[in-house]
Formats: sequence, C-alpha cells, structure tokens
Amino acid sequence: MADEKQTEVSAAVDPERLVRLYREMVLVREFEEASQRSFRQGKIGGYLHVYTGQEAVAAGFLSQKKEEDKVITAYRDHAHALMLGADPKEAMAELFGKRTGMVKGKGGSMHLFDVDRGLMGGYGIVGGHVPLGVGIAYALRYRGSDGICQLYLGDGAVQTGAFHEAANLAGLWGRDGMCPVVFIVENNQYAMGTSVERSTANPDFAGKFEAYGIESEKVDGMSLEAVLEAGGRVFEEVRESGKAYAIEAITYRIAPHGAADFFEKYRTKEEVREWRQKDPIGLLEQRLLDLDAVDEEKLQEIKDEAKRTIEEAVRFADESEEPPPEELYTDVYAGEDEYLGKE
Amino acid sequence: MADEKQTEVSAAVDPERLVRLYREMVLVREFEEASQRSFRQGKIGGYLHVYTGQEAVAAGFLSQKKEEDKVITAYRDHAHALMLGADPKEAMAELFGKRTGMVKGKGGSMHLFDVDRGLMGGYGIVGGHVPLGVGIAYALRYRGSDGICQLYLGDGAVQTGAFHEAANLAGLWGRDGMCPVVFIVENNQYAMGTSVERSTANPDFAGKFEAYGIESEKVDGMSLEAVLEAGGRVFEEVRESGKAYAIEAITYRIAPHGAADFFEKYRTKEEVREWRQKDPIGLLEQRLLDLDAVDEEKLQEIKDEAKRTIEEAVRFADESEEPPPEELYTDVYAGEDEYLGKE
Amino acid sequence: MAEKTYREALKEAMTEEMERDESVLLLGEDIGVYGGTHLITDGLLDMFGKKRVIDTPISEAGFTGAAIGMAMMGLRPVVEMMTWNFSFIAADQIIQNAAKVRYFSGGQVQVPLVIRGPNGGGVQLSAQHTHSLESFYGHFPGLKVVAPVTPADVKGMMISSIRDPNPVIFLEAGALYGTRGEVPEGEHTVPFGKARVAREGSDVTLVAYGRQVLLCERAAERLAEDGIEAEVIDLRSIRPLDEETVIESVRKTHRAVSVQEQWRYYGVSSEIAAIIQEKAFDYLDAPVERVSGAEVPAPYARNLELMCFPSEEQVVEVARRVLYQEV
Amino acid sequence: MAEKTYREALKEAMTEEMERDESVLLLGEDIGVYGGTHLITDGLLDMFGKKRVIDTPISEAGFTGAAIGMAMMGLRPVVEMMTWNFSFIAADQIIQNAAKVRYFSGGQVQVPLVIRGPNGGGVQLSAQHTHSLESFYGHFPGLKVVAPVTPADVKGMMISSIRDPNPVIFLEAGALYGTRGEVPEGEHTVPFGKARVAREGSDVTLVAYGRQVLLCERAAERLAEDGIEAEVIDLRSIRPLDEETVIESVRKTHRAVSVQEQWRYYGVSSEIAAIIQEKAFDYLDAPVERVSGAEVPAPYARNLELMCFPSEEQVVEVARRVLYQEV
Ligand SMILES: Cc1ncc(C[n+]2csc(CCOP(=O)(O)OP(=O)(O)O)c2C)c(N)n1
Ligand SMILES: Cc1ncc(C[n+]2csc(CCOP(=O)(O)OP(=O)(O)O)c2C)c(N)n1
Ligand SMILES: [Mg+2]
Ligand SMILES: [Mg+2]
Repeated sequence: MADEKQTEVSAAVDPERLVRLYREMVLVREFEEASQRSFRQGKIGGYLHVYTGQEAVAAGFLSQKKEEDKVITAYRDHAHALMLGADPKEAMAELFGKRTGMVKGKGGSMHLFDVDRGLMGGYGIVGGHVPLGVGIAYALRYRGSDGICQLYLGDGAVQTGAFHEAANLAGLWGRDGMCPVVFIVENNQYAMGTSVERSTANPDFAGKFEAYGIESEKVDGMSLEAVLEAGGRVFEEVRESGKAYAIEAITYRIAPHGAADFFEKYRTKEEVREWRQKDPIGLLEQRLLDLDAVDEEKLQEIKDEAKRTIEEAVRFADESEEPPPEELYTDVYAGEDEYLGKE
Repeated sequence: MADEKQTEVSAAVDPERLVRLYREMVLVREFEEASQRSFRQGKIGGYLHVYTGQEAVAAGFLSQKKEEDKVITAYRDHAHALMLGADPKEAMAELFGKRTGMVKGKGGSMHLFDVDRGLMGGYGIVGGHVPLGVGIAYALRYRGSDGICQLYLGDGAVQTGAFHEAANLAGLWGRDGMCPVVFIVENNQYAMGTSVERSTANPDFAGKFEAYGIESEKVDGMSLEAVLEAGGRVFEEVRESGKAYAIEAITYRIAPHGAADFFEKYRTKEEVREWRQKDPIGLLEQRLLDLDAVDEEKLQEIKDEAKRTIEEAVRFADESEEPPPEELYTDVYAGEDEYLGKE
Repeated sequence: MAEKTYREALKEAMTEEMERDESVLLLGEDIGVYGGTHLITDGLLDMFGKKRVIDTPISEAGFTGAAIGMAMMGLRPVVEMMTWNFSFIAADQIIQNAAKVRYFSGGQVQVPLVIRGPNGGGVQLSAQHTHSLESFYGHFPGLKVVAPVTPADVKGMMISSIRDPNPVIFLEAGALYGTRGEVPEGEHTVPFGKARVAREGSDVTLVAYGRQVLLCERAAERLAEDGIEAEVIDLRSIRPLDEETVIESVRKTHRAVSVQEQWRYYGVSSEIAAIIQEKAFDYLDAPVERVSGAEVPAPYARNLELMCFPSEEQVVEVARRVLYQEV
Repeated sequence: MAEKTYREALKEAMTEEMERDESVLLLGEDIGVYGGTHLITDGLLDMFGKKRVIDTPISEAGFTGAAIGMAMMGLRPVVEMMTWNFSFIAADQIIQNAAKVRYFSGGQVQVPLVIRGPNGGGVQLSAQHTHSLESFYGHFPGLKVVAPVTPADVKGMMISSIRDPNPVIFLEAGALYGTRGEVPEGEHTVPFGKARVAREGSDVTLVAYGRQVLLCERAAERLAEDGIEAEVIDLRSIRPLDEETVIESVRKTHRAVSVQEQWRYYGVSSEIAAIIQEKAFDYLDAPVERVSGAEVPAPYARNLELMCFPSEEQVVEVARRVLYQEV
C-alpha cells in the first residue's frame, strides 16, 4: 500500500526538498558513525544507540514539524535532535559529557532535549515517555494551540503497560478533540536482541491501536517519499481533529542496538544484507539520480560537507570543557529553592 | 450470537444441573445480602464488594472447573469462593475478621483463598492479579498437568498496564501450547463510577485480545445456559491447545460498587431497572419453571434453605473468636525463618 | 477563622487555586462524575468542566505520566491517587520522569505537578491497601514530599504545592478527612521544609508527622499528668526535612522518640534518629528511640490491625524509657 | 577453590540449581537467544531449553507477576531484571503481590522467587539508569533483600536465594561482574541475615555492602598506614539485617561510619546509624557518620558522576573525623 502511494506522490514532491532532506540524512549517518568511533575511543561513556538505517523516518516526519508542534522520543534520539535543527557540535558535546552539550553534559546520548525547537526529550525507560507525549498533546489543546505532538516509540515499547495505558487515554481524549498526538512506531524489527515475532504473538503494530479506538496505517519507513506523504497528510488531519492517530513505520536498525551488541546472535548476516539493500540513504541517492536532481559529484559534495561538519563537531566536543563541579547540584529543583540536600 | 447458541444448547442442558446451579446462585445472593447487612451493622470492616447481578457468570464457568484447574480473581470474590465449594461459614467468618475465616481473618473480603479447591485468591489491586494468572497457567503446563486457569477480571482492569503485559505474554506462550488460561472479562458495565464508555474509546473488550493474538468471544453473562455452553466448549479447547482464550461476559453489577457507593451519581434508575429485568436469578427461575424442572414451591424451598445456611454462617462468624495476637506475626515469611522483624 | 474539616480545607485550596489560575487542572479516577471516592473533589466537575476535571480510567501510570507531560508544558496538574496504595503502578513515572526530567534535561523543563491522596491505614483495608509511603518517595531527590496533619496545614501546603514548580508528593492523612480545625480564609501558604512545634515541652521531644502527631499530642497530655513535659514536633515535610527544628528541640530536651505508622526498617524515623545522633550527639542523654508500625503486611482483623499501629500507650512507655523511668 | 569472576560465580549457582531442581527456571529480557545483556545467562538456553529459559518482551510487570504466579504453584523462578532501574515498573507486583500474598492468603501460598540483576551506578548511565534500591525494597516485610559483593558470596547467596521459600531481591554489584575471587566448588550456601567481617580492626567500624565494601577495604588500608585499624563489616543482607555483628563491632571500636552509594535520606545508612545509637549508645565515642551518594539524580558527565559516589578519600576523612583526628 505504501509502495503504491509512493509513485503517486513522488511527482508531487519537490526534488530540492528531497535533496535537502538527503543532506540531513547523510549528516545524521555521519554523526552516528563518528559517535560510534568516539565511543570505541572511550570518549563517550554510558549507552550509545545509533539511528543508522532509520534516517528516512525522522527526516520525513520531522521536516514537517510546525513551529508549535512538539516531539518526544526514546533514547535513540540523535537524529531527532539534529533534524530539528540542533547544532551537531552541541549534540556531540553532550555525548562527550561536556558543558557545551545540549543538556550541559548532564544527560548524555539518551537524553537530548531542545525545548526551544520543540524537542521535549529523549528518555531511557522503554515505554516510559509515551504517557508524557499524550499529556503534552492534551496540554497543547488545553492552551488553545493547534500544535500536535509527534510521539516516537519502538516496537519493543508497544509491549509495555505504560504504552497501553497512555494509548487508551489518547483514544479517550481524542474523542473530545483533546489529543492531537501521532504515535510513530518505529518498527525496526528488534527490541535489543528480541525480534518482533518473539515479542508479541500479533506483530501488526498499527492494528494494535484499534483496541484504543485509534486509527492507524503502516508506511514504508525506508522510503523518504512514503514517509513524507504519510506525515503531510496525517499531521494535518490530526491538527484538524485533535484525535490521536498511529503510524507504524517499517524500518530496520542496520547498526547494532547499542555501542556494544552481539548482533550476530539474534539475526543472520543474510537478513542484515537484505535490509541494507533498502538502506534509505542508498534508495534516496538512486532516486535523486533518477530524478536528475543531483549527479554523483553533487552527492559526493554533500557527503564531504557532512563529514567536515561532523569532524568539526567532534573536535568541538573533544576540546570543550567538562561541566563545572557546581553543576552537579543545579537543576535538581526549579524555582527559588537552592539545592535542598546539599550540605 | 450468544442468544442464538443458547436455544440450541438448552436442550442439551440437564435440568437438574440447572437446578443445582440455581441453588448456588441463590446461596451467593443470600450471602451477599447478609454481608451487606453485617457491614451496615459494623461487623464487617474495610471494603466489601458484592457480586449481585453477576451470579450466572461464576456459576456457569466455575461449575465446569476440573480438579486440576485453577481460578484467580479480583476483590469481588465471594461468589468464586462459594461456588468452588468453600464453606459459607468460613467465608463469612473471613469477612468478620475471625480466626475461623478462610484466611484466618488476615485478608478479609477481598482476599479469599482456597488453594485446596484451586482458588488462588482474590486480589485488591485492579489488574494486578492478571500476570499471576498467566504464570499459573504456564506452571500448570510446565508441570505436565492438563489443568487450565480461569482468570477473572473486570472491564476496568482491561485498562491497566499489567493486563496488557500479561495478555501479551499469554499470547506468546500460548503459541507454544504453554498458556492454558481463559481470560474471563466480567464486563459489568462499570469500574466503580466509570462506565465502559468513559473508560475506553473502544469498549469491545473481547476484540481487544486480537492485539495479543488471542481468540475471543462474547457471551451473555445473564444467561446461565449461555455461560455453560461457552465454558464447556472453550475450556476443553484450551485444555487441548494450551493456548490462551478470552471470553467477555456481558453482565451488570446490580448492587453498588462497594458497601458505600453513591450509585445514583453515575447511572440512572431506569438503567438499573432495565438490567434488573435480566437478573440472572430471575431469568433462571422463569426458565426452570418453563422447563418444569421446578415449581414455585420448590423455588421457595431452595431460597429458604439458602437463607438458613447463610443465617447459620452469620451466626458462626459472629460467634467465632478473633485471631489470636500471635497471628499478627505468622505468615510473613515461609520456611524456618521465624518472623524476622519481631522484636 | 472558620472551623473546617480536613476534607473541606483540601478542597478549598484546590478550588481557590483553580479559580486563580487556569493552568491548574485535576486528573484521577472517579474524581468528576462520581465526586471522588473520598469526596474531596465533589462538585468541582460542575464548577470547572471536564477539560479541567478529568475522569480517567484505571491507569495510574498512564495518567500520572500524562500529567507530567502537561506539567512540562506549563500546566499545573493535580493528580488524585485514589489511595497511595495504587501509586506503585505509577512509581516509574514518578521516580524516573517527574523527579529527574529537570535534571537530565539540563534544566530545560520543570514539573509543577502535585500528586495527592490518602496515605496510611487504619480502617481494616488489609495488606494491599495499607501503606505509609513517606520514606519510599522521600528517598528521591527531585521530589518534594509532604504529610500535613491539621486542616490549616493541609490547605496551606496544598496551595504551596500547586504553586511550587516541582513535583510534590502530597500524602494526606486519610483517616482524618473528617476531623475539624481552624482554617485561615483565602490565600494561606505553608512553606516546605519547616516543621511545626505542635506542643512545647522541655523534657523529651516527640517527633512525628501525619496522623501520629495527634497521637503524640495525646501521649504528651498523659505524660504531663505525671509532670513530664513533652515537646511535639510535626515534621509536615519529609523532603525537604527540617533538621534544625528537630535538633534545636533535642538540644533542649536531650531526649527524643520518633513515631511513625510506617515500618521501622528504612523508615522516616531511621533518618530522624540518624540525624539527631549526628547533630546533637553531645546533647543526648539517651538513645533516640523509635515507635513504628508492626513489621508485617497489614492484617484485616480489627484486633490485629490495632496491634499494627503505634498506640498512645507505646509512645508514653517509650518516652518514659528514654527518661529512664522504667514502668 | 578456583578463582572465578562474579559473573561466573553467579552463573554457576544458577546452573547448578537448575541441574539439581527441575522447578528452577529463568525469565527475563534477552536472557536466552541473546545470552543476557551482561552475559550472566549465556549458554543456558542451549543447556536447558526454552521452557526453562524464557525470553520475554519488555514487560517487567508482566513477567515478574507471571513469575509470582509460577512460584505460588511451586516453581522456583529466577527473574532477571536487566537492571534494577527497570524494576519500578514491576514495583506493584513485587511489593503488593510477592511480598504480601503469603500473608493475606493466611499462609496458603508461598513465593519462592528470586529477582536478580545489577544494582548501582558507575558507568555514566545517567539519571534514569543509576539507582541503588536497597532501602527502597528493604522497607517491605515479606521480602528478603541481599547485596553480595564477593564472588563466593554471590554464589552462596544465589543458591540460598533459590532454595528459600520467600521472594528474594538479589541486588548484584553490576560494576563488579568481572572481578575475581575464590569460589567454593559445588554446594555452597550463605545464610541471610549474617554480616561478614571483611577486615578486623579495633579503632573504627566501617559498615557497607556491595561495591562500597571494596572501597572501605581500600580506605582501611590507607588508614592502617597511619596506624588506624578499621574493621570493615560487609552487611551482605539488607533484610533481614544482622544488627548483632554491627553492634558487636561498635562495642569494640566505639566509632562507626556507614558507607553507601545510595542517597543519604532514608537510605540504609540511616537505619544503621539509628540502630547503632539505639543499641550501643553507651559505647559510642562519636556520632555515627554517613558517607552517601550525592543528593542528586545521577549526572552523565564523568567528572560529575565521580563526585556522586563515595570515594576512598571521603571514607578516610570521615573515619578520621569520628576519631577526632581532624585533617
Ligand atoms: C523498561 C525497560 N526495560 C528494559 C530496558 C532495556 N532496553 C533498552 S533499549 C531496549 C529495546 C527497546 O526496543 P524498541 O522499543 O524496539 O526500540 P529500539 O531500540 O529498537 O529503537 C531495552 C530492552 C529499558 N531501557 N527499559
Ligand atoms: C490499581 C488500582 N486502582 C484503583 C483501585 C480502586 N478500585 C477498586 S475497584 C475499582 C473498579 C474496578 O472495576 P472493574 O475492573 O470493572 O471491576 P468491578 O469492580 O466492576 O468488578 C477501582 C478503581 C484499585 N483497587 N487498584
Ligand atoms: Mg525496535
Ligand atoms: Mg466492572
């Protein structure tokens, strides 16, 4: 279905827009590869979850975010931050745990926030952010805004109780036009080492939303154009109706789950190879060439530029200072309270 | 649908069996009315949730419990205990908080257990017992038993995360024939003061199980014969397959939610009146008369007998002693450990 | 000042804040159409409409989390936990999101959220429905935790809680909803982290909060009959904790008993004892003693339940013990 | 005795018990096909098959609750909490069902269940992935809570836990999976509620558990260089708590420092301090002091994180302080 629509849509899509998004996707890919290298060099600590293979999803949806819209996601959040316009330098500095990082070095890779640009954060407890996103959507309407909330979650998150309770609330509140949220299930086929087949007896993630009275559809998450089409249509519908909606984006995590992952244990080389054929960046390159929107030289130029930007980001992160020790005690409480437990 | 099947089935149903179950239903009704009176007299404390209006559900399903089967339910559990054969005296004594109670006066109305008869308990946290029931079903198969688990839950419980996570596990484990559980959703139209329409945008409770790859059906929970038919068929299927299954029994809580409840606030007198017409005991009386299985005199005799039994139970409960003080400290831990925190 | 019940004071605070500030809204199970299981919110649906008084399904994690999201957007949700016993389901939302999101966002958001409901036991609700969760939530930086006992404080602390830009765990003395006391009209706030000297005395300090404050006051009267003047400190706030008021009192009395309904191990009184011996070591004439709930899940039977909670006699007896007046 | 890692000791205990007793089975996320995120269960799926090594979806409440049901049926499930940070989702199951069902069933069932996984921080996992939950679970009667630190103890306590008819919260020192130590072969059990004297000394008692025991041992060595002999007590078990061993030590040393990674307020050390002053009041020459984690959600940046956890220097300094040797 998604495929059919794609051809139809493509004509309507502005090739320049595609090139612009290609640029973003390549930047994200570079960012992720650089972050993996830096992790191996011991410059990044904690957990590191990269977005490699899923770039078309965030690119397609986030590029259609309106000023007043909000975005919330889990820990696989670098792409979301960058595509909303965060400075790669500050994003990388956060991964390096530096004071110049997006959240001052306090959160790390899993917790990128950019509230000014509508990014309400990355969260580390699977499913735990889903209720927040539903509340954010309610608050938007309550305030009289016509913004919507793009709520990203993984296939694994759909198995959690928090998801279920939140989706049910979204269905209910949406009936009154009070829940303009779009659940974007990034079905990348795995939750860590657990395939969707082993995580639920019914892996039709879009279909699961029926239990909550929420309409849904699936989209080919490897095709930027398909994602653009679905996003453009759905976001405006939801903005209009104030009703929750769900999109299952079918995609693949080409990279390991985290920086350390035994991924040969749970998936075959062939499977990975097959999905690599559908690498959204590779597909888009071919498409841009077919459309004569770019030539090979232009593609190379874009890649080189991304490389330079990211190299610079890494250098910036590396050279930035650590957070000052006082920062340990700030931001525990808001308001006039100075830090309460400090002796 | 349930109605259609009912006629078909009725012929097959042994009138004596219906009379026997009528007797049980009347006994439960008497028990509940006596418990409400005793509550008002201050002889029962805490919460008290009665089963009035739903008797056909427990009667129809529990009468088909096999020796090796297990049953688990929430706090509205008196009927389940009695219909599994618990002594009304001990049940009532539990409500009175006496040492002769089913759980020695330690649990009260919400926590009736009768492990010897397969009742794995009544639980007070909505949805919280659902995972336990799924584990019980797994354990049955793991041990090589061909027992099944009857898992009762309310319409309100379906909104909880615990339900969702457990149902998903049941779907998965059932694929391997390792989860012989029957979810029996007692849809009595309300969760305390919240109607099903206000608790979910999709009140098709049976249908919700599709998300977990679990087959389901609805049954008229006011019709003993319909319940008997569904139970007889489904339990044997599940026993055979080891796969989870769900039955939504459509019923009504004629009584208030608890002993204290402002029920005129959330439902109309007319609504209650209409459902009273479908009172499962009234319907069954008519049916038994139509079948010539009983005459009015016999019905009265059964009621009188139930009344006597329950009066005796109340007297027994009233006259029983309180638990001895040492009981406070027993049953905290099992095994050789004496109570660990006692000074 | 008018006499009001604890329940009325609570409702008054919420009503006044809702009238004052459109960003205040309520969520919870059966708080609207039904009027609230404990009738705290009765009538508010009619006053403020269903956008502001939201009846939710049985989804403690879902609606608590949604309220956190609302708070991050600048609303000031007040969540009713029908009873705190159900809050374990929302524990992940409360501890992982509400308490920490300000920190891990580097200060980009704040969570002006109140979660309120009855805490503690006493009416034969048995094991699953009887908990005192002060230390359970009090352990986590990022939360504020309060447990007022007088109608005046419950009003004042509710107003302070709603206006606070941080998540507040508001533990009501459920058993006292019907008790009366003077309540200031209108704007009345009580700050966090300030204990209240409920009774002055010079011989021994009784530290408590919530329902046990009343118990200590009664015990103090009994002790007074024998010429022992007990000072009763009502902590009111569990995090932040007013260490000074406690220490000051002990410097005067040289003896302390900490009373709590909750279990002894890893409870609030452990902290109180630890702090007193740390900061008033040289003033102490006897070890700080604790009176706590029995170390068992709550039983149903009335006689057993009564054994579970601290009694006046126990407090009197232990107070005498720290005064080395064996009875 | 062979040298083994903490990880190997843990796996050995589980493997041996599974071989011995068919009723032992494992559940958790990615414990089978994937081999366990921390490789504790690596290879066990092949050995015991998928009925006994159950890979679950991300449903902490669901599978913990299911394991409780299994345990009530006489099985002995061992649940892996991938990390204890995710256990808040299962808190209702653990606290409301596992800890209490024996009581509210009047003793009709028991729950021989182990829930295990890494506890504590230290590798820059930041606020949502850094918790020490000893007092959080230790508060509840009906649970047993342990936190072994040596490979020998982790084996012995795991075997004891699996054989125990009660629910055991098994808090592993996640940061120490790779550390080595002597581990007795075969049947080796360590009882609950017995602390271990990790080092003898006469001048000051250092009380700790888990990772902080090693810290205290190192601090003790440093103190020894200056002629101060510290006794190090490894609690091992948080509930039940071995008060005697602690008290006995303090009666000898007259001074104590309690060290924990967790937050100060309402933590294990509060209880330790409370108990010591209660039961060894007349022996104490100085207040019991506490060294705790910084009172903030865990930060990500390495330098800030290091400030969060107790350090050797801090322990040494505080030990000197209780010896009135100001530095
Ligand atoms: C409640 C909880 N359980 C377990 C984990 C550990 N964990 C981190 S990521 C992950 C897999 C999540 O899969 P999915 O939702 O599909 O997102 P993806 O990683 O594929 O983007 C798991 C199990 C966690 N963070 N939270
Ligand atoms: C988690 C939780 N939240 C709230 C409650 C309070 N409560 C007790 S019964 C009930 C309604 C449950 O409705 P349903 O599941 O339909 O069962 P019914 O009472 O109709 O039999 C509620 C909200 C509870 N016990 N547990
Ligand atoms: Mg995934
Ligand atoms: Mg119901």
